[in-house]
Amino acid sequence: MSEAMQVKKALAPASSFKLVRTLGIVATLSGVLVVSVYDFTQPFIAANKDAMMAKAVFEVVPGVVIRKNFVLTPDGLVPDNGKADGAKVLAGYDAEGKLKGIAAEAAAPGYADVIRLLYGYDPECQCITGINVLQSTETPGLGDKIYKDAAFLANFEALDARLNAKGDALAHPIVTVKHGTKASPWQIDAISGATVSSKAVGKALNDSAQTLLPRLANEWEKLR
Amino acid sequence: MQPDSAMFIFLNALIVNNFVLASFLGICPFLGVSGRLNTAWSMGMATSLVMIISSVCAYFINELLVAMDLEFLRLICYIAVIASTVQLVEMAMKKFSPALFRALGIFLPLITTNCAILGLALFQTFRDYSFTQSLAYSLGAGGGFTLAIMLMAGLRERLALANVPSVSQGAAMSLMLGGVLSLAFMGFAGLGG
Amino acid sequence: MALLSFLRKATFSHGIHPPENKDTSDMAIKRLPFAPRVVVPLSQHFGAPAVALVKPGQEVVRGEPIARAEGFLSVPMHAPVTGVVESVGLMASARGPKVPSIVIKTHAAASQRVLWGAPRDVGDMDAEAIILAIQDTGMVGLGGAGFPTHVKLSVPKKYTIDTLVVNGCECEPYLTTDHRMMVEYPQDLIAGIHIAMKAVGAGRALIGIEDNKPDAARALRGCIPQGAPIDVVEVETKYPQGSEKLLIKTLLGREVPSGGYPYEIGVVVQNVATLAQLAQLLPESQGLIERVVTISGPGVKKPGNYLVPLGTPLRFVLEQVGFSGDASQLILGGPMMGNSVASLDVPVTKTVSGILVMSQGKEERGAGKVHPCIRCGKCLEACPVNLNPSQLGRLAAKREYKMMEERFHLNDCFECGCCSYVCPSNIPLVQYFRIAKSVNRERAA
Amino acid sequence: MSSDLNPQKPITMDTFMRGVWTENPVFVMLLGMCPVLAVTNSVANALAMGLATTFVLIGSGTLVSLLRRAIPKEVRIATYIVIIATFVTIVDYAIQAISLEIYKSLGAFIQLIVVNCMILGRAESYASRHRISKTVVNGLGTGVGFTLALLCIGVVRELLGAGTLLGFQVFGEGFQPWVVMILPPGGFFVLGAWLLLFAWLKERSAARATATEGKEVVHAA
Amino acid sequence: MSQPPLRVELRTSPHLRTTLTVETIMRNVVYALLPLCAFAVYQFGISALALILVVTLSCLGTEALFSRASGKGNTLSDYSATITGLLLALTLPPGFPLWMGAVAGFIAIALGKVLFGGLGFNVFNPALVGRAFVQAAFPVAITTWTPPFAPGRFVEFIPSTLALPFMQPPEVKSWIDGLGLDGYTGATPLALQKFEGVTSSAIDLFTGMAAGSLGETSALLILLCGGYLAARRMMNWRIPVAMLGGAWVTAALLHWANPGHPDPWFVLFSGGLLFGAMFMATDMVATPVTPLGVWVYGIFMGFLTVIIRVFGGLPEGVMYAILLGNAAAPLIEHITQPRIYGARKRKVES
Ligand SMILES: Cc1cc2nc3c(=O)[nH]c(=O)nc-3n(C[C@H](O)[C@H](O)[C@H](O)COP(=O)(O)O)c2cc1C
Ligand SMILES: Cc1cc2nc3c(=O)[nH]c(=O)nc-3n(C[C@H](O)[C@H](O)[C@H](O)COP(=O)(O)O)c2cc1C
Ligand SMILES: Cc1cc2nc3c(=O)[nH]c(=O)nc-3n(C[C@H](O)[C@H](O)[C@H](O)COP(=O)(O)O)c2cc1C
Ligand SMILES: Cc1cc2nc3c(=O)[nH]c(=O)nc-3n(C[C@H](O)[C@H](O)[C@H](O)CO)c2cc1C
Ligand code: SF4
Ligand code: SF4
Ligand code: SF4
Ligand code: SF4
Ligand code: FES
Repeated sequence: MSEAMQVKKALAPASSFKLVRTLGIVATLSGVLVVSVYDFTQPFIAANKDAMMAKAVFEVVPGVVIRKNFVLTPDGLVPDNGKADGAKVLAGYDAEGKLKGIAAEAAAPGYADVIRLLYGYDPECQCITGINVLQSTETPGLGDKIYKDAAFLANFEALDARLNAKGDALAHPIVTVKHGTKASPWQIDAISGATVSSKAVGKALNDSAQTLLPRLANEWEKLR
Repeated sequence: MQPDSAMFIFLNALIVNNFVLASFLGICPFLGVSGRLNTAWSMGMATSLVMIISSVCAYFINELLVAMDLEFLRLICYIAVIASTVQLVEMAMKKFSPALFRALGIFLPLITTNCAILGLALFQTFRDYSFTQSLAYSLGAGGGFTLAIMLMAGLRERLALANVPSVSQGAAMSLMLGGVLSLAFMGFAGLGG
Repeated sequence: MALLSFLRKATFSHGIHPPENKDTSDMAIKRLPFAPRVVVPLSQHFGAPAVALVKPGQEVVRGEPIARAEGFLSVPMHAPVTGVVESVGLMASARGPKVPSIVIKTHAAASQRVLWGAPRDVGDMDAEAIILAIQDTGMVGLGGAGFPTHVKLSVPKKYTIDTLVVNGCECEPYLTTDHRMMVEYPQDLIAGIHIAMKAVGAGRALIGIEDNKPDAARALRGCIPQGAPIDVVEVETKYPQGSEKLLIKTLLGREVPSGGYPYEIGVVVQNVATLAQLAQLLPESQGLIERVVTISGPGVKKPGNYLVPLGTPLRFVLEQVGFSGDASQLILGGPMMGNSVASLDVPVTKTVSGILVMSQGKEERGAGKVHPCIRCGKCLEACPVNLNPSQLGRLAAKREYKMMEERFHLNDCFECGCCSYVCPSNIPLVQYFRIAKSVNRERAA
Repeated sequence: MSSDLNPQKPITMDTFMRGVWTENPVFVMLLGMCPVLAVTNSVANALAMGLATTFVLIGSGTLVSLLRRAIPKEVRIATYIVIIATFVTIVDYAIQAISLEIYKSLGAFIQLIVVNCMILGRAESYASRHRISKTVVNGLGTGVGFTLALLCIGVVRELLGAGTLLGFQVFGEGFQPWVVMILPPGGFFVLGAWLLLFAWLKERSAARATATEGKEVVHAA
Repeated sequence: MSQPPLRVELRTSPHLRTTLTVETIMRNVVYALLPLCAFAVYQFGISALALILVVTLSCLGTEALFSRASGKGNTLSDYSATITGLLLALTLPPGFPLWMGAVAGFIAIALGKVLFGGLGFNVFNPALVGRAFVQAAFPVAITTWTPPFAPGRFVEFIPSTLALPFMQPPEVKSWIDGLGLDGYTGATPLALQKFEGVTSSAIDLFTGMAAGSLGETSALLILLCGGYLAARRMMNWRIPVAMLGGAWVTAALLHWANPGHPDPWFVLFSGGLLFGAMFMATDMVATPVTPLGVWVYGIFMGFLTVIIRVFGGLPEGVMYAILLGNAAAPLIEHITQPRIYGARKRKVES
């Protein structure tokens, strides 16, 4: 509350006692209102957020029941306590607590604006298991096929993301290829007419996987 | 370009998703103060200035509020701090650079509480921009606003001498111009991707 | 560009090339008979009107002063014919409203030799005396606005003149009076140049002639005495080459400062006809009583260059040369700068260089529909002073006269009409500008 | 000045209709243009935005009206802004609690209600001078006017741009959507088109009026 | 005084004017466009013919409607609406549904021209306003290309052409496959280059043997028709020269810095650059009038075209470059006012 008071003082330089008192009353009133609404809504909001996340993660890592949040700091993977800095990694487990896979965010500029997506990765098969577009303003009818077109989404059911022998990069970079020319499991078949958006998805995945997966290589035990 | 690079953020706010024409912030001054080129220029400059100031302010207030777990006061603090900072800048300007004050001064109070400024602060918070990113964003937004309002003012000065039908004079015309400008800026889609 | 300029004729930038129609250029100057009655307006040139010296009923002889100058910026008038003053009062004029004029009834039988004046030796006179003497001749510029010649030759003390520019361009279509003057009276012109050089203290003279008049250039070159500091320069045939500002640019590369006069950059400009006339009148102490006029146009039966006594009414002139009835327009002067008149009672004055009778042709500005400006930019490419007539025109249409003056240099427009000529939208640009200027002048007053 | 500004006057239909029609904040006053253009790409967004704004209008109006005698002149605007910001924050949390989907599609524009000049304008020129009941009715009118305007724009944009209304297919399968309508230019065009329509109607009725007047004069003569 | 015996008119000077009038200019632009239309019909068949007719009639109809409503009388006779229609049609893909063409024509005239006061007052190129609108409204249809010289083109419509009003056009992919044209991929040379790195043969680009919008395919024909207009001084040659020069230099610099970027000659002859520079950037109504401004304007548009093509999400940027050029025209004009004759060095104190 204290900042709010100071701020209001700054707004009214001619601060006689009455001015300060009125402002104080109003500020207190607002504060009380805001805080009570905040307290009241917080559980609902948290539940909403959780449900949304659960749905998103379930889509990219099928079979997830329990989720845990981690952060990949320079010193390694640590549980997310809200303070650590680094890339967020969501680990998903089935009901028995067995690791089903992880989910992470990726982004790249698409046709209209940045496309943000969540993708799942399964350490067992060393492949990407699904994507969920979190944010996109791609053109309806063209670019929006990256989350509406079933054929395109099928690319990500088991997209090869193996590490190379040295373990410092993907064995095969993930690339988007022209529609109808997909030949290898690490390639993404572009949507005809929305090559730009398709390529953005490929780029986002490749950028994220190339940096994240090598660093996770030694961390899987912590997740299990 | 990486989507979180400062350059990308700058270009995005400047042209690709122009702050005014695609993000719809600062529409009121864009429509209202775009009648003459020189006022539009002053408005653009003043807005850019206030944007940079408020972007910096908002960044630090947010850090402070997050640290103190007072995020629910964010909106109230943003608007209050931005308003008072601009007031201070105005006073300082009056004292140290009367010429600049004469050029921009009358616009400052008008700007303080418009949505371009608060929108900038809120968007940079929503997108978790770092300090550099915020700065790049505010520069892009200020530039984008100035660009849009200058183009608009140029067109409107030309149209002031045209035989515009009475029905389409005024706000309707400005909106249509804004629409065509917005169409034209769609050409920048995907730039830097 | 710099390389090419060796190959090109000396010229200024922009301007236009209207069809020349100079069919009368080979026709020698002929004298027109005297009209039964002549009308001499007291104000027929730039400056204060003259004051009448005669009363109705008074006999005058050809060449006699009939009105005196009123102050320095004014010139006297001389009787163009021998006859009797019929009246002194308001008469129709080319400018529209009626103006005070002296009407003289010609003595049909009287000899029309000039009986006034006495010879004198111009070579003995100093600059000041020359200028006073010129005022007495009643000379005004025969090339353009009719500015009193003696005023133009009295350069303020603080400026020194290095060059006298002699304007023999005659860039207006149809007109050939200057051309004929140069071909027929080259000696007089050279003499006139010497007088003017002396009056202004110029060390040299440049005669600018458009390259469509090689015979005139040849004639003049043949007359220039060995070693005299006088040069003939052939310049590109292009309208408005003859405008003094542009001729100076062409010949000397100098620009008359905006709102200023040529003397500020050491130049005085005189028209060839003015100087030739001067050389004829000054040694005899005579006054200006007649001038050469090109009478031409599709509506004229006997086009030609005629020596016409001042004050001769148009009706008489046209009767003499014959004209067809379907004339649509009568122009005094050239088609680009001249005025159109509606009354045949208007007299020929000192500034009338041509009388054109036009019939409806497709070249004429006329019924053509006026469109809004399509911003083709042709007017900007035509304007010799680099104005933006397109913008000026738009402003004029919205009556933004002040803005025209303050931001778009309206007052630098010298009304050459190039912009109106080229405009595909048929917008009367220069006409707008005249209105704008006069409104501004009124508001300022 | 019109009678309604007299604080003593009772509540009339005009108190309400003024904001809805004659002083419609969008079509007549052209206030708060940013949300009007930004969130009208679907009817649902337009409706949510309209309701949120109405709530803030009424809430802040009530509080301002309540405190109108206590607030000193000098800190008037600052107080109003704090009050408005409070209600905006409340709405913001409420929407998050109701539906994150809507919250995401409205983005920062909910919070930007703070700077909507319409709300500050109402607080300053109406709420601070009238009793609560009148303020509420007037605020409701203005809010309804704003919401209706948003809906006018939103319906056209969603109908043409996606062939749907509130997400339900209207035109059937083969309909070709006009994507431009839900893109940013569409916002400008649709609002511009409404203004053109109103201007044209006004001009036509004015022309009719003078035409009939002219006739009457003829008859009289 | 007696009355003058003649009926003469009183006018102020100048009493002469050129024979080059707005009507003459516009009529000749139509003449210059007809060969392009004819070639488009030869290349794409009756679908092209139908599209050209529908778009042009839509423009003329809209113009007539509004000029009647605003009491301006007949404004069709200045041919400018015809030009708008023809140019708009020539920038559309051959299989563009006719009803969308009609929408484009209406928007071009209504939003692009009438709104601002008609001929001479539009601030954007009307044809491009129409095209930009339909491009944003129907992005799929406007990026669906069909091959030139399809066997039955003079007897059969492209299926998408005849889509019912307000209905989605049918897929043309199966139709194209059915034509049995070897190696046709449904992409324009520009898209092939941008998305697949395949550069088309220069000779095909030059003579028009490639896919693309109706009017843009034959560089040769465009140069001839544009050259005719330039030679008759009905078009300002500086604009295409500046625009093409600006594009070439920008592309050459980029190509030099990174040979992965397209070759400048390819840039020049592919897509709508040549067509746009010749016929659309030169729409004088929306260009700066100042002589220096014209150069700045052209170079600016050429630069933008290449930047959009190379770095943007779209294979083609000419239309947007010209619209942005139009938008910037007043500003360009503002900073390029000519220096007047005799301008004094320092401000005179007055
Ligand atoms: C108005 C408009 C919107 C477009 N939107 C998208 C889009 O959202 N995503 C995309 O990948 N391509 C979009 N495109 C098409 C691209 O610019 C490009 O032509 C296409 O990606 C090429 O793909 P293709 O080679 O598979 O045909 C759009 C085109 C237009 C004209
Ligand atoms: C108000 C006015 C004052 C002038 N004063 C002088 C002057 O003092 N000296 C001079 O040489 N010319 C003077 N001029 C003459 C002009 O420089 C110019 O020669 C004259 O207007 C004829 O121009 P034109 O025949 O090109 O139209 C003056 C002209 C005007 C209109
Ligand atoms: C557009 C324009 C064209 C002119 N053309 C000629 C010309 O061809 N010949 C000429 O002697 N004077 C021409 N003048 C007038 C000159 O500017 C200048 O006034 C004249 O040469 C001065 O000589 P004067 O005082 O002896 O007449 C023109 C003036 C204007 C404004
Ligand atoms: C060289 C030239 C190019 C033109 N280009 C266009 C054009 O691209 N689009 C258009 O609508 N009109 C064009 N016009 C016609 C005319 O200028 C246009 O209808 C006006 O813009 C309408 O005010 C052109 C005219 C000329 C002379
Ligand atoms: S009067 Fe006319 S024709 Fe004669 S010189 Fe001057 S401008 Fe040329
Ligand atoms: S009349 Fe004036 S504006 Fe027109 S061309 Fe001549 S000087 Fe320029
Ligand atoms: S010549 Fe006429 S149409 Fe062309 S720009 Fe000038 S005023 Fe406009
Ligand atoms: S006199 Fe001049 S300004 Fe007046 S209407 Fe005619 S052309 Fe226009
Ligand atoms: S609502 Fe007014 S500037 Fe955005």
